[in-house]
Amino acid sequence: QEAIRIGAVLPLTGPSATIGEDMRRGLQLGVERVNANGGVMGKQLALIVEDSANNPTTALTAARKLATVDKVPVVLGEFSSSITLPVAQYLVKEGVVHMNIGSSSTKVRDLGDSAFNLIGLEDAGNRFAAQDVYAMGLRNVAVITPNNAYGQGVSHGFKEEFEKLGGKVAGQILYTGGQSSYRRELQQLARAKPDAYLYSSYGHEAAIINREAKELGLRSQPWYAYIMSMSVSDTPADIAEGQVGMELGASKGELGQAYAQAYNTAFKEGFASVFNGYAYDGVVLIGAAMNQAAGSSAADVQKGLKAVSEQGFTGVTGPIHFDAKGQRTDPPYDKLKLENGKLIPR
Amino acid sequence: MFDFIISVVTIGGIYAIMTLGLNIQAGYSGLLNFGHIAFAGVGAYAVGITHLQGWPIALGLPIGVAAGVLLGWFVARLGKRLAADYWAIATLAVAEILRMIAVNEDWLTGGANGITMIPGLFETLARPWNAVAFMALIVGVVLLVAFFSARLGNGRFGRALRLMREQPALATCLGYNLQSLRTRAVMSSAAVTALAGGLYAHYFNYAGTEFMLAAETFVLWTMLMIGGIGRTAGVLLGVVLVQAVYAAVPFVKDMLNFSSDMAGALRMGMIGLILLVCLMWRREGLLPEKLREPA
Amino acid sequence: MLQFFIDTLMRTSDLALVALGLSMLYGLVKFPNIAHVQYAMVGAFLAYWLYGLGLPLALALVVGAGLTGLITLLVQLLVFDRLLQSGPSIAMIGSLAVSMLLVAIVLGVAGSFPHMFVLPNMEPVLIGDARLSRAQLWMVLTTAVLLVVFLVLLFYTQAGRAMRALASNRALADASGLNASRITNVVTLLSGALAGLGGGMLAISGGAHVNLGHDMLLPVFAAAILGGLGNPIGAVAGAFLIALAETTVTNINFGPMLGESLVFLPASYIGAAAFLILLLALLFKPYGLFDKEVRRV
Amino acid sequence: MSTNAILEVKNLAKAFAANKVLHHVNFEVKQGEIVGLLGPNGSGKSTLLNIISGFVGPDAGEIRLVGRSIAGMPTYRLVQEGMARTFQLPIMPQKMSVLEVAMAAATDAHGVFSTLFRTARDRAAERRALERARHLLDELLLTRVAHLPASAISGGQKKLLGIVCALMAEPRLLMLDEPTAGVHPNVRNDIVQALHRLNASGVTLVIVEHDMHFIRDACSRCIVLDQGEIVASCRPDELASNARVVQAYLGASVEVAKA
Amino acid sequence: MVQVDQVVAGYTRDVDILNGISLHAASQEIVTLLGPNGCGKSTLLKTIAGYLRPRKGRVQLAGKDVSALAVHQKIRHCSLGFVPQTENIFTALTVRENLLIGGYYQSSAQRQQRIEQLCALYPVLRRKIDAPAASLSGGERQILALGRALMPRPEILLLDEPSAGLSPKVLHEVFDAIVRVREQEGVTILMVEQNAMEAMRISDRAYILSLGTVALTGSTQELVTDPKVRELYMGGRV
Ligand SMILES: Nc1ncnc2c1ncn2[C@@H]1O[C@H](COP(=O)(O)OP(=O)(O)OP(=O)(O)O)[C@@H](O)[C@H]1O
Ligand SMILES: Nc1ncnc2c1ncn2[C@@H]1O[C@H](COP(=O)(O)OP(=O)(O)OP(=O)(O)O)[C@@H](O)[C@H]1O
Ligand SMILES: [Mg+2]
Ligand SMILES: [Mg+2]
Repeated sequence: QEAIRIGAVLPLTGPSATIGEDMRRGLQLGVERVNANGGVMGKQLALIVEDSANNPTTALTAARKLATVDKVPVVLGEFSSSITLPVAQYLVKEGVVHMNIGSSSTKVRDLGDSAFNLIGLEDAGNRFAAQDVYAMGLRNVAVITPNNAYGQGVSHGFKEEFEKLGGKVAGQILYTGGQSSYRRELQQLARAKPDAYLYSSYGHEAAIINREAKELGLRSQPWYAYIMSMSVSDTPADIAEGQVGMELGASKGELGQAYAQAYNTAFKEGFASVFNGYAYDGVVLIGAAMNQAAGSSAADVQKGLKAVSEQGFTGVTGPIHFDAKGQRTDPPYDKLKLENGKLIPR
Repeated sequence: MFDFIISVVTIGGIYAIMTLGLNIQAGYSGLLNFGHIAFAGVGAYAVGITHLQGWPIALGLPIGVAAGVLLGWFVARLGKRLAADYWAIATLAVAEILRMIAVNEDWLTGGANGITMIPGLFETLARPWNAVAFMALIVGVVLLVAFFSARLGNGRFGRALRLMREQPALATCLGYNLQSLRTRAVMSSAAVTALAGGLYAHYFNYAGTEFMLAAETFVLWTMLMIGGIGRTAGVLLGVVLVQAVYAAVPFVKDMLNFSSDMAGALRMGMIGLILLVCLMWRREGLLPEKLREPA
Repeated sequence: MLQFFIDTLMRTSDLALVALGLSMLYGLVKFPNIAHVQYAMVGAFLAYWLYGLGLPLALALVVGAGLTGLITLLVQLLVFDRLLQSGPSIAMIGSLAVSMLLVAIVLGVAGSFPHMFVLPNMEPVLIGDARLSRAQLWMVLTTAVLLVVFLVLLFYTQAGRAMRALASNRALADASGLNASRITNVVTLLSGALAGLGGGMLAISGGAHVNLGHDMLLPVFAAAILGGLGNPIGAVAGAFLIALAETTVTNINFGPMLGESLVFLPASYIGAAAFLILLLALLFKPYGLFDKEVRRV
Repeated sequence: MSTNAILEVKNLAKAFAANKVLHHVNFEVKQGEIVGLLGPNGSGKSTLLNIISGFVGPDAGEIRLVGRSIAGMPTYRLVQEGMARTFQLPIMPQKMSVLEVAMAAATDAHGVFSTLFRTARDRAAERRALERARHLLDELLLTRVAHLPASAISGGQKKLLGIVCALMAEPRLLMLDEPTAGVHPNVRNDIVQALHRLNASGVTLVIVEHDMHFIRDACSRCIVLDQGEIVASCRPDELASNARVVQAYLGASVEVAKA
Repeated sequence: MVQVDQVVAGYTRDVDILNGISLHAASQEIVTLLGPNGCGKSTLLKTIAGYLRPRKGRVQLAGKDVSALAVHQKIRHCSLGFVPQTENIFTALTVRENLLIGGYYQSSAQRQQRIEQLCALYPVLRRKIDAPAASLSGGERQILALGRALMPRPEILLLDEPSAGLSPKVLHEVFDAIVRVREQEGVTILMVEQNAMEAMRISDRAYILSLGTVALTGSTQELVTDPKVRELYMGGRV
């Protein structure tokens, strides 16, 4: 009995490999879940993951393979907007369904009919963070983010939203990833004498930033982590202790707890980011959509997704509903803080 | 499968054009350009910016080639007094600086997001035929470039370049203007490579900064060295092989049923291994440069 | 100002050991070994692993460096010796392949998640008004001591002289009775160990992760080139200049000049600054800043 | 100044750091002469050649080629003006055959477009170069090795190949740096013959040499350089009677010069 | 001291440059090799020194078969000195360092003393002692190369065209110094020369090679006085 195949393109090597691997785990758990529940129309669901190597050419070749050789009806992924966008563009042109589980560029919205999006895009995230920071009474904030599509989006967007509220962004730094130290960037920010810092960063880079911020004595001001689980994943707990932050809505509720449990048993460690939850939801949703439409073609998936969303679907990241453009309405965000070495809601 | 093969051939063809371009510098003239991808990047961004600015898209390629040639002129000037290794790093530096400009100046280049929705060529044709037409175009360009680059290498210009490559002092003393030779070699190579970059942008409907990473230049170098530097047939063979490996890796992974958490490691490892085996087995490349017999 | 200086020194020490080894080995084998930065990555993982086994941190670093040296030597004997017979560019591409293999192996064995050293929380040291961590202080000092040792070794001992002779003319070194391959092996071992140590020390603050090598490729090469390839001391000076340029870009306030309070060059151009310095330096000193070689026709 | 001087050197000076290699060097070479440039090791002969051929810049002084000042002119321009030279220590390319190196010495018509489209000009230049290269290689006994990589021929043969290259350019003024060091004595005679034939066809020659036999057979006049200055300018057979030349240069070999 | 028996050797697998060549040099003899360009003289020296392995035949030094030893082993253990024809100095080092490397296995006192001796023998070296070797003129290089090889007081010296590029006076001096070294230190010398006239003046015997074999051999006296030899092999002079 043939399995029904779906595809994913993820950064399994290169600078975003950590998150790529985290997403892959989510997908894997999702497939296991669907199959444990009886699969898709009585068949097993199978997942083909291709490496993008953080390179658009490789990613597009991988997407092409998935679309034209494996003939999968739906492809999930990438993480970097600069790769997700061309890949999704191609997939939509081929009529394959694309499911965004990692990129937050607002351009995701205009990809076309067969493009769906599960996560909150940067404009929503920025608005959420700006309101949260403002509500905490902070008015003069310095921002440090990586110099890529994501970081640029956060930095510019946050400033815009924050200033709309009447706050002031004292300094912005787009740091170049992969350096051995960010002391100099941090010190430049400190010269602006902000009353709080907002940062967003990937695992080990954030670890350096957090450690050095502490060494430089900058932690006497509040630190706000944007996409907190990603930002503190590799930082020793005693260093990040006391930070606050926001998060793309993470796994929550009973469903979420069960999922976190499953993740823990499968991989012997906690989440490395929130993205695995979206990846998991993506797969489960697709399984449901196929069952709903009773077919596994791209058109079926597209139809099924709409239908499932109409009926109301709850994933580990909360209730999922798509608007007419295939975008998740009211994508969830959480407010978190790090206390006693644990990320807890605040 | 058919579609996939067409796309592999097309991408391979684009890389072949760039590698043939690199061969004019590295193979014929012994100029170690580690920033070669910058020429392609300029070509791609020229097409992208033409699109962004709303200029007639047909202007993209010519603008790209012109900009590439200009960059080539500049880079060659830079090499006036630099020895080979040092020039190599200088070119790398130029490429990195250009990439950083592309990342940071989003008013011009779309920033780190890159430029999307660049129109393709032959989009009016029906579904498989537009891809076929594009492939035919690329294959045609590859053949043309290969033919001309072989001519260039075997002819009097190529001979001058090769003498410069091996014994610059002797070449000077025989009356060659090394600076002019170098400039012309780099500019020809830049023109070809920028063209390939422009075609890339049209093909992928996209121009972005990841494409300009130093790693891409190393891919070109790999193709060049595996096949046989300095020899057109060798270069083409190298491109075919490397492209075949790149295209095959996902299938091998599926075939051997590797779990997907090893997919990334496997991809890198396999390419590295194949490259290494090739180099160890045929050290001069598969088709090494021969002594040329003047006809 | 003191902080500025310390920041510069710290970035220097991040790059210096790896660049030193790279440049030293280049002198003998005459090809830029791209895999060299990956040895640093391997060193970082070995140190992490040994530390995890319960070795004291310093010992873990040293043993890790030694093991890295051995691996480097092994690769040199198995791969590069053979590739070098057909010229430096082949060897360079070969080093790219080795680099990919090393990354793939580490990725396969250790995965892509960074491995952070679990260290007791150390209070920063205050030097004047400048702050740095104890680990970093040790790192800077270790680097400095090693540099002095190598300086003496290279320029004031018969062994260092033999090394330079070998670099200059291998066949003639043979004709002077030097055992070229043994000297090369020793140097390879040393340069690998230096890279391993450099990587291990980096990992203390940033963790051991697969991209550690790749991330330092460009700055390390820029440093080695800036100082003149094959000139190990130059490489260190090159690292210092790169660090200086980067620190300047991020930390010089142009505000007072422009009549505003705070105006900085955009930090996103920090890498570009290093490369710009490199370009300028090469334009005026085409063979690196510390080139003393006489070239005549 | 005589009107038929092809090369005039006036007050030339050059120092490497503290080492004053040349100072106040004055001499001229007339059209059609074969001048030997002699001097002890390290007296600056090669440096002088390097300066005249544009590889090294002088510190002071003037150089005129056929009456035109050429100070600061790059080497390739000088070659266009009809000057050619060889190197004392020839190093030859690996991936080019001897014949190809010889052909590369013909520098006309090497443009990108001319090569790309194989114009008539390109083809004609190629034919001419091939004929001439074959002829010259034959003349200097290199035909047997014409198809070997140029780096794989013996030391002496490289020297000869260097001369072939210089001749390919059909120069007006040819400067040879120790053309016969390491060349077999029999071939030396062939070289002398070839140089005389060349001279008869109007080429002026400047030859740096230490072989007194060769000097005597080949040169019409000798200039002797010592401690950065010209210390003698005379016919070869007069050298042995010049005390300064004997003391600085010939030493116990004075007999040879006399013979 | 040096004994070469039926040696066949070459650079590439398919071409033999030496075709079964045999020759010898007795202790403290000066033997000169003559022959046209490209006949294999340098190749022979390189084979004796160990850069090339004989494909057939063997090489003996001081009675020991050393065909299989590597260059550095021969230099060190067989008391051999070798001056190649080209690239015979370390251009990246100074003159003094070149000499120091020559005496790599000596004690530092021995090295100092030997450098003093050599500087006395060749005054150019003293004048240029701290100059970078790359700056030396052709003739100066030749002398430095010789000095480097003489540093460890070798018993057997292989010289490839030691006189190339030397001015007549220095050439005389160098050759005299070679003779003196032989007399004072008892060195056996095998040298390749194109300057047949000068070489014959100081050597005891000579071999004339042709296409990788010995075409003619004899004492210097015999060869120099034979008009046919002079015509064919020495440019009709001497
Ligand atoms: N680039 C340089 N840097 C420093 N010194 C130099 C340089 N070139 C030449 N010299 C010095 O200048 C002097 C003259 O050198 P040159 O090569 O002109 O001598 P030469 O007359 O050709 O000698 P030979 O007959 O031995 O070849 C030498 O002492 C040499 O050391
Ligand atoms: N590195 C090499 N690789 C291949 N062939 C070589 C190499 N060196 C020399 N040969 C070949 O070996 C032959 C003999 O060369 P060798 O150098 O022994 O000549 P030689 O007798 O020393 O001549 P000369 O007097 O000109 O120095 C040459 O004809 C050349 O073709
Ligand atoms: Mg000279
Ligand atoms: Mg020889």
